[in-house]
Amino acid sequence: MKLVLGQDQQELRATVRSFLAGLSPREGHRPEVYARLNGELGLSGLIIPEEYGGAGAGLTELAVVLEETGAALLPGPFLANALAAIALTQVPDKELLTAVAEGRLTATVAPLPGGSDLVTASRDGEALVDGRLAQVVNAGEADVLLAPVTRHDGVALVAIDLAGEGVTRTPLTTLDLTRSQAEVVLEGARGRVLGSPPDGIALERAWNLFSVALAAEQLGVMRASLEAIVGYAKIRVAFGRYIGSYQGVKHKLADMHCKLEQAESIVRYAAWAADESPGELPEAAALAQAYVGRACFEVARDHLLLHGGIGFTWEHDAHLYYKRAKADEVLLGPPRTHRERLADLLEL
Amino acid sequence: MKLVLGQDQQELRATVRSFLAGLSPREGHRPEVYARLNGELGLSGLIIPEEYGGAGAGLTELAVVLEETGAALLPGPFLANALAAIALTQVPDKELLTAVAEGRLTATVAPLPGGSDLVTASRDGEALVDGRLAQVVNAGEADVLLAPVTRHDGVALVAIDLAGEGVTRTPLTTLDLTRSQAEVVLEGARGRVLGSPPDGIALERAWNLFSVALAAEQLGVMRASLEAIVGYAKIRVAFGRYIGSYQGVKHKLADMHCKLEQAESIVRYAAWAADESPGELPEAAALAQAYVGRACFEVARDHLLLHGGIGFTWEHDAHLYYKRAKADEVLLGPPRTHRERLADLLEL
Amino acid sequence: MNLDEYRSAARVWLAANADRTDDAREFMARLYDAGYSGITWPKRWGGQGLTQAEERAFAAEARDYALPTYIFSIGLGMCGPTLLDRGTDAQRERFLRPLLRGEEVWCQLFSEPGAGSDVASLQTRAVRDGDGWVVNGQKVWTSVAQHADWGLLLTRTDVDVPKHKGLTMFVVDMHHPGVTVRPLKDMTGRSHFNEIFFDDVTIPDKHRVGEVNDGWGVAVTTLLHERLSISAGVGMGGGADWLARLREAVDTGDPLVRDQLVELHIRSRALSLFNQRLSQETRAGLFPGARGSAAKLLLAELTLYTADLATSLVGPESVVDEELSHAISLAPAMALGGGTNEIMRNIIGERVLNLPPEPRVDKTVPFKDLKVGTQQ
Amino acid sequence: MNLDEYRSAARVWLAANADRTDDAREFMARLYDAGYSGITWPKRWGGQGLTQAEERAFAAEARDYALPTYIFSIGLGMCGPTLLDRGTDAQRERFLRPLLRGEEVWCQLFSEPGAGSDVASLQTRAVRDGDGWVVNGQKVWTSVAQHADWGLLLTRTDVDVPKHKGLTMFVVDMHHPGVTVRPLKDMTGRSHFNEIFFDDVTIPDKHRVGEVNDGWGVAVTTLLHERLSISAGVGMGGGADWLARLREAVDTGDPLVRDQLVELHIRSRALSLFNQRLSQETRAGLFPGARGSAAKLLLAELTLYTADLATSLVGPESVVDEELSHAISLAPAMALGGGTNEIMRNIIGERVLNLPPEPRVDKTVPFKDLKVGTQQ
Repeated sequence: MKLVLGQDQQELRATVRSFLAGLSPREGHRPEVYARLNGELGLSGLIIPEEYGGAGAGLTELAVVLEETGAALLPGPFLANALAAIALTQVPDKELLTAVAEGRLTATVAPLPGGSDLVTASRDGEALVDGRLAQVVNAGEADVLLAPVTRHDGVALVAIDLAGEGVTRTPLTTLDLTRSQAEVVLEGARGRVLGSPPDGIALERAWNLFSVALAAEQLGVMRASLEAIVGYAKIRVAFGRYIGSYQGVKHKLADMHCKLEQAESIVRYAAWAADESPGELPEAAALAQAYVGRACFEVARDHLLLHGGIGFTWEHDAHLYYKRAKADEVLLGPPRTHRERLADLLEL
Repeated sequence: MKLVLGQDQQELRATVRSFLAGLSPREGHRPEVYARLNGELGLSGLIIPEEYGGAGAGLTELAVVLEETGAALLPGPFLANALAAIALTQVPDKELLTAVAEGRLTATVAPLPGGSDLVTASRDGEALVDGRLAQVVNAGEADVLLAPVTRHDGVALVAIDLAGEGVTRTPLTTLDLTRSQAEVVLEGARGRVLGSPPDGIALERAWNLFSVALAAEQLGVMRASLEAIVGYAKIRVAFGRYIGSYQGVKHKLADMHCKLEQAESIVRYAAWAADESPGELPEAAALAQAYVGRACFEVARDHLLLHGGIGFTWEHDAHLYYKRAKADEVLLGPPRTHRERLADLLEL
Repeated sequence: MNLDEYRSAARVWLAANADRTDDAREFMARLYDAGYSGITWPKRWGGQGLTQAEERAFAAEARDYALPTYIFSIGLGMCGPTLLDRGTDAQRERFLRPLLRGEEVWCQLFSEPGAGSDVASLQTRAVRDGDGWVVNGQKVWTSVAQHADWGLLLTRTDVDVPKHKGLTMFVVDMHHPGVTVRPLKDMTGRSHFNEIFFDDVTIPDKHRVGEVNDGWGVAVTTLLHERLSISAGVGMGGGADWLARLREAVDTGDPLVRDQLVELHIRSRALSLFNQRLSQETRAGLFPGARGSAAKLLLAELTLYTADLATSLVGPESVVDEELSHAISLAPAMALGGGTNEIMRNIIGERVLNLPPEPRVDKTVPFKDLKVGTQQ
Repeated sequence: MNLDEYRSAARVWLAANADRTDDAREFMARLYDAGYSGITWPKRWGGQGLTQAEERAFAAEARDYALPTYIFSIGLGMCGPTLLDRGTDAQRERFLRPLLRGEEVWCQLFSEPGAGSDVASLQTRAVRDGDGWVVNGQKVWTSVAQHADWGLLLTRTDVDVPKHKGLTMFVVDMHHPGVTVRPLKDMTGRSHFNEIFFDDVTIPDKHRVGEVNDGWGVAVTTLLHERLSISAGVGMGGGADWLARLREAVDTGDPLVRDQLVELHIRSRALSLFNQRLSQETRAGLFPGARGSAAKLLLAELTLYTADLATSLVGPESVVDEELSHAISLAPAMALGGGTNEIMRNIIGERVLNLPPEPRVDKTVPFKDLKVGTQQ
């Protein structure tokens, strides 16, 4: 088991961190930023196998990157596109993988196991899909949607051109101001069946990898929140003393640090399991969402509260982290579902 | 609804408090103390109707007294005898009520709804009882045991002479050093059936009243724990300052105070419901155990921890409160059972 | 008229008048004419000269109505009482009756970006200029400032003495051209408060409240009244409402969901019974004092807990549900406004449990040498 | 011999020797003869002169055995290293080899009833008397004192200077007639520690460790070694064991019980993975430093949580179950020993997060004028 980053991973982190340093989460999706992220840094192809033009890296590297994009609250479809790349890697599709790796195309995903009422009557690779997806992350910005669709032989992953006919995207007002969602209604929308359905096992593995990827982003949100409030506690004065000198603040920050240490350990472990120990992945993935999702929200909440009144203002970034933490906590379902999955895996 | 003590109740509290002030929880059961408690103060007959020689007071008054005996960790069968008086009042039995009211006889109870495997074949008032009770509070010190017994027409409350034939009492080593328990094995033990069985409704009401009575004791344990540690925080110095001046201690004590305020409010409410609003009693009783049981343990635990090393020593009383709080928390069943009962009552 | 008669009369009046208008000023004028404005204030200044008993009786009757008196709440709850306690007769004569009649709206100007929990470290300066004063600085977290005619303004008038000893209180004309009111957008995306900028605002000395450099003493009076208004408002905790809403929205057949709803019920009942006990004590003449801070702290925690629980139970849909999104965004407000949770715990620790205070580094240093606000 | 060979040799030796005896002194002698005592200590003083790598390799192999070396752990982990760092050559010559060979047992004498978290406020006095010193006072929380031949003793030698500046460290003969060792019964009903009383105990000056009044500097060395020993021992958290035991004892068909067990699993996995990460970092040469305090704090909380959960799940039977009753009685130990949770949070806040310290009132006042211990 490997819980410590290697030299290459640390360099990757430094590169991404320095690239993101100048960006503000308030700027919305900036395609030119993504062009450089995908081009210079090659991040859209990070985990795509080399045969499809990617870098062939693992979840460990993706986790390093998502921790940084999470810490920066990078707006736009970065996570969605990464999840799509994960899904595509499970049911390899050369055309789409190559396009995503080269940054020519941005994809997003609908929730995989269940959660979708999409149906198709077709039996071959092409499919006309009907149904409604109430919430799809970054559907407004993505080119292609990957969604599980029910057909005669079970659930298949289908790629749907979001700009195509029969697709209606309606932007939603979301809590998280840095990540958009849209309703997607499909009425005979043209799609392409990926892999060799039924692909229950591949989709199950994809779901577990989503859990790890999201936990990595949450780790970044936690870390940035804690760093922000620790920094503030060193410069903000009340009653003639820096607020960080009061145990009321200091001890809470210490507890937040403890959560961060444990969250990082779990994320490193889950990413290692994804790359090196597939048998441990399901339990590690459920653990990651069960622990890190909650810890991230608690840290982001307390970081906002400890800022005092200024943390409640629109202009301060604290609420962006708080809202992202809540949105992330429920992104893959109500938190109890991860705990239930873990209980099942432990055969409790 | 009445949540504030009246003049008489405050006087009762002051009397009991001053009586208990000189006692130590380490002295074990002292019959001469009980003789005065039951004689001068008339506490054994407090809630027994006047027609049986009692004072005819309500749960509100009993709660005031139990809060004080809890705060003092009074050893011996005080709570057990009070619960027995509650049970006897539900299925009135002149002989026993009069004897308890006069302090001539000490009774205890076995858990009422279910929990007992006792059986009898008899159909009239006299019964020969067989079975085993794994844990009976103060069975070693009591004269009579009240226990639910299964017979042809359902469950009946039976009074068994603990000194009689066919009764074997084996003392148990208990966590709570101030309240004994014993195993009771009955082999053809002679008992007397009380009330007019089946008495499901009366026993259900008794159980609810037990919950309120126990919560009152827990309130006393909480209050005494908090007072002890607040007092210590004002005289103990670390790094040149009283420890109560540190927010790490002060803020925890403030949170403990908040729990105490809420616990007292709930106990007053539940006692009022017992006396004045029987329809609200079941929910109030479940609420009392669900909230106060947990709060009491948390406060007793934190009071011990905040004492530092001295709180870990045998000589200091902190562990007596901590252990009583834990024993009380599980006395009427695992804590989740109170929450489940509450959920049922709320029709959730 | 005994209390029951008073209550009956109030009930009748409210039934006939409470829903007749949305216009706040018009309604206040009618309230004043009917004798329900300033119930406990002295008759000399436009009040009714009655007791707390009548005031509570009227409030109890009014609870069923949404009276449009919000914009006057700061004036009636804090500024007016401060003038009653510490103003000059000329000030009382000038200001109190128009306030009671709904002719003039007041706001309170204490907090600053660098002085929140620690209000006394404020930096807005008032400098003597002939017979008057000139004010420069910035205030924040000011309710109803956009409607206000007058503000109760706490300023620094001496930086060479410790922070509490160099403050002076004024009444400021909110229509002065040097006063700029800017809505402050909060994390819900709405503007419940304002920022106020003072740019060479002049104030005549007759509008000074209390002695020069005794502003902290005056402010303590105001803050005491503020605390009373807040603890009177506490008790409306939303726990019970959310329980009702959630039991419809989620699957109570799931035992874990059911247990979470029980927990919400337990916490909200615990607090509401505590609030009811405090009310009963108050009615019995036992003033809760700092114990009210426990109710405020618990409400702040319950509010955060409830919004968090509701969104967690509902899951992904909660982030696109307007009501739930607003609830989770608003949830921190109670923990930050009217004293943070940390300040509440200090108050409970020091004033209820009588624990020793922290060593204070800021009570003796001249203000100009003291660290304040945000700095390296 | 490379590390793998070293490890193999250790494995072979342990397999042959580890279970051969319960006698601690005899076993230590054999350990010494085999070259596994004082692995990193200099050869000159009886050690093996090897590196941390060998020591960790041996410890890893030894983990599977219950070696009877407990009574030497204070000497080997704290007292010996302190003499290595700060003792005189004569002291090293006299004391280290007998310690490594298991001929002499050591204890550490710092804490007092009035000086726990704040060790430097201790009151045991050492007064000069000719060429030696006379000691009076009381120590507490002393492990293995009943077996000890020598103690590392921190005393006050000057009350006219601030508390950290008037301390001196000695080696005291535990067989001196003025030394009384009394077992301290703790809340579990057992005696894991002792109280030690000093009644005119004489110590020759050659047994002074470090300079007069530089005892705090020496103690810091000792405490650093203590912290290393504790964090090395952390990681054995009982969460996983309890999960296995509880899943047999309770009804996992009840969804609420099941969810509680999942929570226990989550917490115990979170901590054990954190501990493993710290170990990997250490092996990679990244010394965790004060971050180890987070692991200690989390273990203290997990221990309390686990015992509480187990008793709550089992219900009434837990109070007459010996194992559960002992667990709930022992649970506070980890939160109190080796630094309370509050001290851990201070360390994390100040040394990991670099937050500013509290204002200190006790660093400049002469000890005799300082409040210490318990007083009105």
